[in-house]
Amino acid sequence: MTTAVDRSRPFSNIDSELLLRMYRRMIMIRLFEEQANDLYTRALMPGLAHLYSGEEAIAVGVCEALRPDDYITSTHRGHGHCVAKGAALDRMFAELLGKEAGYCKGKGGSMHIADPDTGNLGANAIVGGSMGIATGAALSAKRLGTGQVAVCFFGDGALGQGLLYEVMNMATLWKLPVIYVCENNLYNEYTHNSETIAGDILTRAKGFGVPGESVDGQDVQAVYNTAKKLIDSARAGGGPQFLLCSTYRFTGHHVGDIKRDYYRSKEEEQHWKTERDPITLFSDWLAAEKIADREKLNQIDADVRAEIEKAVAFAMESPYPSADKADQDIYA
Amino acid sequence: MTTAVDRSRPFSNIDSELLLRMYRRMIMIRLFEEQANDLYTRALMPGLAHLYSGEEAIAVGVCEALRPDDYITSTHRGHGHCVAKGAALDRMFAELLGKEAGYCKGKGGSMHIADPDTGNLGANAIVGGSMGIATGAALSAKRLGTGQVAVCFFGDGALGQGLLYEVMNMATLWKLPVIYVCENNLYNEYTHNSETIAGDILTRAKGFGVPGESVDGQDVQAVYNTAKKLIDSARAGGGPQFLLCSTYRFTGHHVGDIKRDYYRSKEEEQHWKTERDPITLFSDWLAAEKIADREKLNQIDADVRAEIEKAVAFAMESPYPSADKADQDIYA
Amino acid sequence: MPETQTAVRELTIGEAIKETLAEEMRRDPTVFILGEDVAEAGTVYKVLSGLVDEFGPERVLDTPISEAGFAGIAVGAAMTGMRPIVDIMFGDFIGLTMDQMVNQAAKIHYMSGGKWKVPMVMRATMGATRRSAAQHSQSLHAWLCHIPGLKVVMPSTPYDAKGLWKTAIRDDNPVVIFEDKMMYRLKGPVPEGEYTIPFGVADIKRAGEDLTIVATSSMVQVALGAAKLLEEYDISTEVIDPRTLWPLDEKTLIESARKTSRVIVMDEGYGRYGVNAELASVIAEGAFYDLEAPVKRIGAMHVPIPFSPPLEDATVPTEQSVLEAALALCGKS
Amino acid sequence: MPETQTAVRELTIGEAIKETLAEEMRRDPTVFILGEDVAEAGTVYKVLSGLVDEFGPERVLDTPISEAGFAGIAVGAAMTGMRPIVDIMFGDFIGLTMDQMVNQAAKIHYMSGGKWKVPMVMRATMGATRRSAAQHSQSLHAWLCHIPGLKVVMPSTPYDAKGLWKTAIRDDNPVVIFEDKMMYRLKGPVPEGEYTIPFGVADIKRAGEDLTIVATSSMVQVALGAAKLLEEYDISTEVIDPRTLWPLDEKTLIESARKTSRVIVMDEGYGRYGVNAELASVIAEGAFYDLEAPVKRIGAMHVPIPFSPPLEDATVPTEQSVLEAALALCGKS
Ligand SMILES: Cc1ncc(C[n+]2csc(CCOP(=O)(O)OP(=O)(O)O)c2C)c(N)n1
Ligand SMILES: Cc1ncc(C[n+]2csc(CCOP(=O)(O)OP(=O)(O)O)c2C)c(N)n1
Ligand SMILES: [Mg+2]
Ligand SMILES: [Mg+2]
Repeated sequence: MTTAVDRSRPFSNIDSELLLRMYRRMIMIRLFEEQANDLYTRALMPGLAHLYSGEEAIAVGVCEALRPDDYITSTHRGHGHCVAKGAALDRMFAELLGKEAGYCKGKGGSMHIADPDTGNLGANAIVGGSMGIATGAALSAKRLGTGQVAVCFFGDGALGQGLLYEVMNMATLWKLPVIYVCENNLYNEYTHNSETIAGDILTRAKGFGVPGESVDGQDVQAVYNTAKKLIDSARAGGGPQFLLCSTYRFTGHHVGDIKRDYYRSKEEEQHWKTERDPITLFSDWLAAEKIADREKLNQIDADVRAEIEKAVAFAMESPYPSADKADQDIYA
Repeated sequence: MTTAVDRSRPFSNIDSELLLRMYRRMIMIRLFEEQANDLYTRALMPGLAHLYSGEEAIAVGVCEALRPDDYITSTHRGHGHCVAKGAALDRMFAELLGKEAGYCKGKGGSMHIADPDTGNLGANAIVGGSMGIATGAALSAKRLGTGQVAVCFFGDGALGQGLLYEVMNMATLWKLPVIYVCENNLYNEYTHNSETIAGDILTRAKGFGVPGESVDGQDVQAVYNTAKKLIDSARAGGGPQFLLCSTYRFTGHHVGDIKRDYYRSKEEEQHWKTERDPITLFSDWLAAEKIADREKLNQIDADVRAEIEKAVAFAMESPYPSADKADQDIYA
Repeated sequence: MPETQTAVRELTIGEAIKETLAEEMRRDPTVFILGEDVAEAGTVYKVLSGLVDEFGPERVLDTPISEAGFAGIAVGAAMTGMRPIVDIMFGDFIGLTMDQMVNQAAKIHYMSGGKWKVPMVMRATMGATRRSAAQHSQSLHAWLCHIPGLKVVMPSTPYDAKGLWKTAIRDDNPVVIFEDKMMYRLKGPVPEGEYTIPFGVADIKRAGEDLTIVATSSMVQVALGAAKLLEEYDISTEVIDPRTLWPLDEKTLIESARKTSRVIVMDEGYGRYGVNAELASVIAEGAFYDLEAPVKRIGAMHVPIPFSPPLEDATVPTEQSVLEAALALCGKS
Repeated sequence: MPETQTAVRELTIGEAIKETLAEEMRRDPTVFILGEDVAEAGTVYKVLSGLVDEFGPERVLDTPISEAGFAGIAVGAAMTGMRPIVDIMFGDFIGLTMDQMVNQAAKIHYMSGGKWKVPMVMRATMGATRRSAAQHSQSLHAWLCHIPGLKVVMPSTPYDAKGLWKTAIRDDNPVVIFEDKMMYRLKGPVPEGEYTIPFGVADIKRAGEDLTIVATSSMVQVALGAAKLLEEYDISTEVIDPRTLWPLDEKTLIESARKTSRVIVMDEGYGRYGVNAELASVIAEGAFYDLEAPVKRIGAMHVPIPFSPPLEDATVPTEQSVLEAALALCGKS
């Protein structure tokens, strides 16, 4: 259903600056999650941590094809979307730690980071919970004539929620500029989606009048190019679009999910990590195409790592909100 | 999408006895609704009355293809399904009037008639509300190995409910013997479904792995033959099936819906009533094929009319439940 | 308040609601309505009929039968510059929207640390005795009152309907308005001019000295009827309508209770674990030392609502049943 | 009751639930479980782990993430000969199932005039302080208590969990069981033998003379802790657990209130329009002439549940906050 990375691709239609920006964002997400994992395992991060590692090409490929003022909705596995849309790392880490300086003043946490400045309507801890929100944002964009589009990121498990089909139907009827991006990483928590998905995903979208394409979610250029096409079409009045990305989460459903062999094999994990790592695939290609030599790429890694360490330090040092803040922000 | 009545059909694969039984049932539903309309307009029937007139071929064609112990779920427009599955007319009318002798002791009324004896899991006043119930009944049939199937009747408007897609997905995953029968009469209350349905209905079912067929809902033989095929397949372990029937309601959304020209034209109504009346089409065919002469058919009409008048009289004479019954039957 | 206004006319609650929506839609282009059969049909009770002619099908938007879906779409539209009014044909269907209303609409402002706002209104019907049976007669507003982040409005007169509706549309938070389907034809004075009614301010519909009846929505009319009957027994009844259940004007309820020392609370929701329990608790706590008798709760019988007229009639409070309860409460029976 | 049993062991609530399900599934082949990650994963809290090995994937059925859909399927299966147990991973998601639970499951028996039965159990988690934020920490059981046709069960000990679960599975009506996610590891005595606990019978967890605390689920433990602290102030506290909120054992609550004349009600649901309001109303009415002070309600702060530890901790009742409320109530502060 998905096309493998096109290693024969002689040269890219994407200019080098953008290619390197995409690389930088992907590394940023990967290192962000490494830190989140570290903070969590050191019991410095409360709650749950659902890492995006392995799926970076999707958030980056899609968000780089968006305008800064376009909207996105995200999921429980939302750090990647948030970073890709341009959020500040320090305030993200602060939110993960429940600090006052966080994006949500510590009230939301990892699963609820939201940021009007980057058009992030919010991560969501209800699977499928943001499908109506993204579609509604597209309705606003159309009514207000802003030319914005809305991207709804969700996992393959969210295909189980009837809400998706209700809103896709309305999006088509009303020709709304919304792009439904399904991150199919094969699992719903600890259950393989062969147990949860019948039929065919793109046929479902088609049944509701939503044209769709599937793409290799490990190939950031493929994601970018396909997303751009769908986004441009939605923006031009072509109505809702569906982008199905095949991918894989490299770690557990959440950081605590260590013993995984009862639901997926070490071999499978190894295969994806060694053969299908979106960052390795991309850096190899960038080097092979001489868009950047190893040195340049390592420099980017180092810069990002430094940036992230600063962000973590900021989060660690910032204070918790005082208890009296608990009953503030209930009503606007 | 649907095939017109095949007037060239030289002879039917259905034996005459069954053909006449189907005719009798269709007349029974039509006359039942005439009486319901009459009782309602005479203010003898409380609440709301959603008549099935014009759609008789669907309930009859499908239910005649079922075993007596098979299950059905019905809708707010449920009198036809109830009669077709073999309910007693007198207790139905008694329920419509809110009498103690009614199927639900007067507690349910027109929109909630249910009857375990005929496998009727109940009419339902929540659009789409019975989709899970029918699917669950199919799950029981499979687990208990009874060989039963469940038929879920619903209108085109119910395609708007996400629940349908959730349960179709599970029905396919678990290979459940359930047949989803969509009665597409073009309207959701006062709104034409071109405003409410995007994409393609059978493609939707296909997207969830549910094979489907569409049929002329005004042709009882076509409905019967197609339904039988799908029912047999479901019973044989073929999993869920989808039957899309094109039809039309001859009267208002409910009896009170008199002024209809703001949402559909008199011409359209006339066309369906004169050209596409399932009973006229069928009686003409029966006569043409010499399966029954006019006299015989008129005799059936007269018998049914008499039966219905008796049933109405019974309902009129039976007493209302006493007020102290209000807080009974809450818990089993 | 009406006094301070110009010429006063009589409108039905239905007319008052439609007029308010039209005025607000003229004033603010971001206000729009979406729901089933809201456009040409003007809803099943015809309350919105004609609006589509003035504002067009994009601002009076017919939807598929997808309550969860269009509630969710409203949440997103509200966050991004529009002010949606979601029409739920029968309040019995709000169950379908509870996840969107409770996990999304009610919490987004708080979860985002006050960043995003959700200025939307949901309107739903409530109320029994229309012989609509168990799935079309419920009054489920207690569910929403229980959820921080939502506001819940229950108009009982045309005047209140207009003033509360204006406040709701201009509020930056999700507001749910419950309208008793049996009250759309109730007539009452509605001044021509512009006015709003603040949330959290109860209205004393009738002043009295001996007994307080706190009633919501259509129960206000029943309470006023009973109050009239009680005059013959020399019982002076004060009838108070909280008008908004959240925010709740506890002060007015408690003061009246302390004055009369006898209280009945009336709400048409199911009798147990409902709005009456909260109202009774607030009063029992706030007027503890002044009450002569326990606060009497009168709600719908705690049963699914039956279809048959004699059964359904037995499940709802009536002037007669309130009269009897009041006499017992005042030791006159 | 435990005395009448044979050897008594210690089990956690989680173990007690699993053992009960296993015993009932052996006893009755029509009992089966469906929900997300219930089979190999044994749910996120691992409460069901191992059941699939004994009973197979058809009786411990993994579902898609379709709460409304599989709740509806359970209703239909229950009507036609099976006894489904629906697993809702987090109680916060019941909004998705409310239409099926409230308009279908709760009313089918009544609407059909007593003809069809819906013998199903829904289990859902509740409870905060796990830093799970606003959409994974709620205690929404008040919604279901409000609906006639449902029964609502809230176990607070391993012993009660087993006895109540058995009764629930054998009940011919829809029963919803709420389990506090923070209590699965709570240990307590559970006799080896077969026993059931009838619905509608409260349990006095601790006898006392001066103060009554009526508490539900995990609040029972908080109440018992506070009761211990109150000994130092010579306040003898009675702690009562209704165990089932519907049916509700009003008699036991009222008798205790009349004896002690001072009452606190504790439930972890949102503070307003919740379970506490009903419990307080029942007691304020039934023990009106014996109460020395208003019934004190202690619930969760009426706010969406925040993520940050210091904020979340401020929203839930603690032994300390109960202690202070109790001292104030008894005039000792
Ligand atoms: C409505 C709802 N049901 C169940 C859950 C619990 N849950 C959280 S994540 C998850 C799996 C989601 O799988 P998928 O959508 O594929 O996202 P992924 O975790 O694979 O990125 C589940 C069942 C939830 N948060 N919301
Ligand atoms: C969940 C829900 N939403 C709305 C309604 C109100 N309603 C009753 S019938 C109806 C139209 C149904 O149309 P369709 O499914 O096509 O059935 P038809 O009446 O055409 O037979 C609507 C909107 C309802 N009963 N339930
Ligand atoms: Mg997944
Ligand atoms: Mg229709």
